Amino acid sequence: MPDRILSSSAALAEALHEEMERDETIFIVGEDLVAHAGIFGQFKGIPEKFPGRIIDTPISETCIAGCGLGAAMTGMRPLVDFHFSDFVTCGMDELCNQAAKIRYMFGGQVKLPMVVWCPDGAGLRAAAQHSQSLESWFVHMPGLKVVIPSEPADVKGLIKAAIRDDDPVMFFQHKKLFAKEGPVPEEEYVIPLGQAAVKREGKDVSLLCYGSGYYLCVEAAEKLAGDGIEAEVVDLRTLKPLDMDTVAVSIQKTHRAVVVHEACRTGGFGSELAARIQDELFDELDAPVKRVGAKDFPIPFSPPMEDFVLPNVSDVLKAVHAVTYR
Amino acid sequence: MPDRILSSSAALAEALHEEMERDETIFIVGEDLVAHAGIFGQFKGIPEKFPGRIIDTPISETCIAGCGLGAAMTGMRPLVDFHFSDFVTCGMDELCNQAAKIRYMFGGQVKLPMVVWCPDGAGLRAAAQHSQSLESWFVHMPGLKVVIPSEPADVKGLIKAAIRDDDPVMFFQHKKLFAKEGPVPEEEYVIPLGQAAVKREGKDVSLLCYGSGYYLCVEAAEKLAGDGIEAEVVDLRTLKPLDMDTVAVSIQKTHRAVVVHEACRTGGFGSELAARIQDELFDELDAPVKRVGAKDFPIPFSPPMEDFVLPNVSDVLKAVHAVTYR
Amino acid sequence: MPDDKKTLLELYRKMVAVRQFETMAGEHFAAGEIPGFIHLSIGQEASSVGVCSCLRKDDYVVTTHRGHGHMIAKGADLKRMTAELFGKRDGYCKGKGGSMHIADFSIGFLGANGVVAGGLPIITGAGLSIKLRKTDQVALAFFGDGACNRGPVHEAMNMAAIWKLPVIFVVENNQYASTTPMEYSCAIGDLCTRAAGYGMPGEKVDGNDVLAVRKAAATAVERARAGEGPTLLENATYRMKGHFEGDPQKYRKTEEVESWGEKDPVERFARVLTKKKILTKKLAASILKEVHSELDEALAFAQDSPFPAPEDAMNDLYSTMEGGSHA
Amino acid sequence: MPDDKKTLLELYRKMVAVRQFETMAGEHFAAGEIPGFIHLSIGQEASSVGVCSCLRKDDYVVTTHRGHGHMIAKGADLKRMTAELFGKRDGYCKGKGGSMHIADFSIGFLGANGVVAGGLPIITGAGLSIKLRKTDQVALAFFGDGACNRGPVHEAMNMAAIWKLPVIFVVENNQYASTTPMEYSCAIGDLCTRAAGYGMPGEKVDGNDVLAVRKAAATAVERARAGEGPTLLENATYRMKGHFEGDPQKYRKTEEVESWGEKDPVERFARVLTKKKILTKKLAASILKEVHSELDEALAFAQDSPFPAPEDAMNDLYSTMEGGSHA
Ligand SMILES: Cc1ncc(C[n+]2csc(CCOP(=O)(O)OP(=O)(O)O)c2C)c(N)n1
Ligand SMILES: Cc1ncc(C[n+]2csc(CCOP(=O)(O)OP(=O)(O)O)c2C)c(N)n1
Ligand SMILES: [Mg+2]
Ligand SMILES: [Mg+2]
Repeated sequence: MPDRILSSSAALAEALHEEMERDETIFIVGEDLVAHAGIFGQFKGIPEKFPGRIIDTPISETCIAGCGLGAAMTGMRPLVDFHFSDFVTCGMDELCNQAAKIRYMFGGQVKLPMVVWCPDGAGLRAAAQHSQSLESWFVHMPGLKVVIPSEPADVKGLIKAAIRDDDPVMFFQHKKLFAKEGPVPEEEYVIPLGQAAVKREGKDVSLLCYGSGYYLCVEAAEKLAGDGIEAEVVDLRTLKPLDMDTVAVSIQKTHRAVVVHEACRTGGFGSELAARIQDELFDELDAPVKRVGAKDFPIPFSPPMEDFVLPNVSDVLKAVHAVTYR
Repeated sequence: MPDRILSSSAALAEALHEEMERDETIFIVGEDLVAHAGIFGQFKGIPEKFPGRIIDTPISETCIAGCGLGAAMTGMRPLVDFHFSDFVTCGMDELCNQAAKIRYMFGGQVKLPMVVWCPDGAGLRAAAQHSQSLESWFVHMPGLKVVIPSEPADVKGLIKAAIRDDDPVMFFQHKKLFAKEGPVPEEEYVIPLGQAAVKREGKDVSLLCYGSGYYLCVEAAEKLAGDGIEAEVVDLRTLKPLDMDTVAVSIQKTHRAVVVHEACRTGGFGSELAARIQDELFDELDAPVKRVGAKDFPIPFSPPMEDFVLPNVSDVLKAVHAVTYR
Repeated sequence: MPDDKKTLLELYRKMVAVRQFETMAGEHFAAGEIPGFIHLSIGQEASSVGVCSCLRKDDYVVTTHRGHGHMIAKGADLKRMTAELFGKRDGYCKGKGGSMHIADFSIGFLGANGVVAGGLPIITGAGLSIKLRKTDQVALAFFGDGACNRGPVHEAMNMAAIWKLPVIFVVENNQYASTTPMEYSCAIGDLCTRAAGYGMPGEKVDGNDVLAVRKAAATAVERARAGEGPTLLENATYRMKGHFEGDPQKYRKTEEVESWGEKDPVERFARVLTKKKILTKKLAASILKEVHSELDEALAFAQDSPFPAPEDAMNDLYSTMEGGSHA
Repeated sequence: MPDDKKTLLELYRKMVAVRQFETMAGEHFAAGEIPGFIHLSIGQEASSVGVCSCLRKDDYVVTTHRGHGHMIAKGADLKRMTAELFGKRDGYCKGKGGSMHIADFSIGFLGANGVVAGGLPIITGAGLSIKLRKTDQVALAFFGDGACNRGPVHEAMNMAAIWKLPVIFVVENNQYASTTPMEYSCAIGDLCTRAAGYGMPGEKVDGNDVLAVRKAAATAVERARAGEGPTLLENATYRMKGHFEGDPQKYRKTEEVESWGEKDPVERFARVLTKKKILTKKLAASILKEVHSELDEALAFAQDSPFPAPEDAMNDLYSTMEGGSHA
């Protein structure tokens, strides 16, 4: 059966339909979901198909997060829609002091099957408070898992794994990728958390990426191929658990690595990954691990400035040239 | 004039007395400050000396943070006491979406002279929700500065710089260090933000640290000296701005580095610093940069487990041996 | 507070200015000249103008994502506002903020906010600052019915109440928070009843009647200036356009929208003034013309202003950054 | 709800158990056997016992940093509780939580919380879960007067009210939040008046009268089970000890503490029962003895239980962690 071409929104909706059909403890809760089936149309058909299982809330991010947690503690499997990832700032206590710690503090008495679903990223001229990529905060928080798909097929397989997982999962999708299309298998499949995908093979440099960074790398790899540089593109897909084995195999082949993400560079996930690579694979490296990320500024509103702050393909190329020059 | 021996609490109180005397726009706001002059006695004498300028609040961390910000925007110079750094989770929107961004979003129209003062760290058997070191979240947030003193003299000089700074400064002090004593100069001095201090010279390895990590390094350096290894101890003191020059000079001498902090390892500041070092000083390194931090778990309550999760001197020694072995 | 002819006409002129500004913004957004997204306050002009008519230039105001009207009513320069919405260099924020993050500190306008209820803790701090500095300013926050359900609103009201801060909380209950009707997210009829839980006065006002709004606001401002503490005003109104420009609006019926259209605050005030013989058709036309010519100027200014240079993104983050690198 | 002799004596026994547990905990904390810090509920036994007497085993409860009483009243095992306070392997949480983070899911006790008001959003979620699962359980949160000033309380009450969730909010107004008197942080006399702002019933109860508490709680529980929505109960009480063990307590006068000592809820209930001829000196002594022997057992259990191994710290974080490393 050939794969259909679906958008990420459609892939997400399809997965949710299948999962909600399968398991009636799954429900969706968040702001302004029902009337328009989610602000990105990501819950298309769900209000009609599963009335009462997609629930509009007041604007109360703190309580929404805690509400998901309380439901997860008592037999349900909530997907909490955070509207914009920027607003996780309003639920950090619930996510980091409660959800991340409760199972541990209570000595493993309880499972917390909860997905915190956050549209993130910039590029929509939405300015500083609606454009952030904050995943590295959660990577630094033991007790949470962090998943960031790029292509529609990953969205479908990973959301299923996240929903079935018994731990709290932060699930980020880039706002600009909802409409982006790609092939999505028709049959049932789950992409286990903690499995990176080598999406393009190459021997000269490893491009380690996720989310919107993946598309920058794909484009960069094309261009590099023209210059005779074969870049391997590793889509990490989940940052925690992290598939360090796949990363290591790639670097053992290429001996050069560039980490690419949209989050700002300082303290971003690229720091963690670069730090680990140089530690664990020191003798394999022929060049420093380079990090490509947004410049360390809030996202400005005006297009020329926003474009300037965000990482782009030429940043990736520059980084690759810097590491392959040696 | 010989330096007096003061605790960090006393050093902080002294600096605040001097600053509040000097500038009447400075005030302190937070929970339960007046009755006991702060839970660590850190504001000793201030309620008596400056009545009305140290203000008790209801338990409302969100509004306390925003309140400091609003006051800073309108001509005051607040020091916001966050009680325990763990509760920054309740003010993340005010700190990260507001304080960090407002000057920038508004095109530089306003200065935000605000210190967010947070006692952090573990070791008091206070368990998961009262023991965290969350500084790396703020390092990842453009618009904030991050200061973490270790010794009492640093506390005094750095809090003065933080108070006089026109940008929002996150100021962390480790709870276990309040009672720790050290020499503190009598005369007026300010330690500018962004200046690390080489507190012990050595040629074999650079120990890069801050806060409680500093004391681990000092002890480790003593021990290493016995083994004939001369460790250089660099107390970073401020993580943003970061004094990369001092770090570079040290590594150009030692060619080996270990970053030590109490925050959990994955995504901690050690990741950022290690990533930068391997990038900027790749050819100087004779070994990977090692990171010492807490194991990636919430802080457990029971002493044997808490001690196990926290980094200790032998972790530093092990890391040093790993990098000096080569 | 005098309500002489001149004052009344000035209120009217301001309402027309807000309405026309919003209309212009909607058109240029549709034309693709305004990046991002914008939230218009058409239908809520009586609230913005009525409230701000009671404020001095040195009083503080914070607003929301739907703050153009408040900013104009507080006395902002239309040229720099328009340029900011267009993302241009001569905008209030040099193009860094846009519609949702615009401010003018020279008139005490401490900013719009992209985070719902984000301004409430800030205005409480401004109120505390006024108290500490012992001036007779007041600090006022506009926010929506939806915002009322966020915790910071609760914390701010309580804090302002216990310290008797000179803060005025103005909730513009326009019946919806994005797609969510107020009755869904709140089990009580009137949001102003929450004031009692903090020990402050709360009043519901016909938010489409500029004079009623002005009267209630005047009382609240007086109270605040006199050191008697905060007030909660609920201006009952309606947003006549979508939540954002382009909103499919599946959540409300055309009849509802139309019925509120009949209560249009600008037209309504025009009728009042006409009846009082203060406004004539001719005068109305000349006011409109005046406003349009101001807006044309603003528009030309915005269109002529260059975009910021890409590297301008690196300015304005820190006031001082010495002795170290931040990146 | 029957208030027969047996029930009344059981209430009394529970109150004594809480009182003695707390006293024991205080002593062993002072002796250095309990790590960290603990917050005792001495003086608040009528609230914990009165409220929980209306709950079933499968009902949910969350509490605060001051939750020993609630947990005992909900039916917890004293042995495992004590062991947890001591940081021992056989504690409820294997020593990972301690006094401030203790839970027993087998009796619906969803946990203490080290974050003030941290339990409120959680209990709202438990309430939503009950509604979705269509059971007749209820979900109940204990919290303090100080907690009332935090935003999550506001959000939780509103959400529970609009969805008519089976949630009971019990604020134990013990007059202080750490060093801060309730009158300082709240401009109104009664916290329960805030209920009106959410459209739910609010009631103030003499929180040192176990039967009054029980009566009010029973009504609230009934309402909740009947699907009629949440209630806010304010139990007016007093903490007779410091905020935490070791608190210098500079913020309150000895006279105040002593005057509340006279209203000691345990003694008071003893007097009531004595008057009703239900309790005799002899019976009281035998109950105390029984409680003490239970506590001795619990203490021995805790003292005998080994400390966790250091490496035990690596268990219980994730339910599943495959296919990747998390560190
Ligand atoms: C904390 C937060 N949550 C959600 C949003 C998304 N959002 C923007 S406006 C809005 C509705 C606000 O409703 P209301 O407060 O009534 O103001 P109105 O739009 O009606 O003026 C929502 C949900 C946001 N910006 N911030
Ligand atoms: C969010 C948060 N802020 C502050 C604290 C510190 N703290 C612990 S208990 C407490 C006072 C709580 O008062 P109240 O809610 O009245 O409960 P009580 O202690 O009187 O039982 C404070 C301020 C905390 N644990 N969490
Ligand atoms: Mg509204
Ligand atoms: Mg209390």
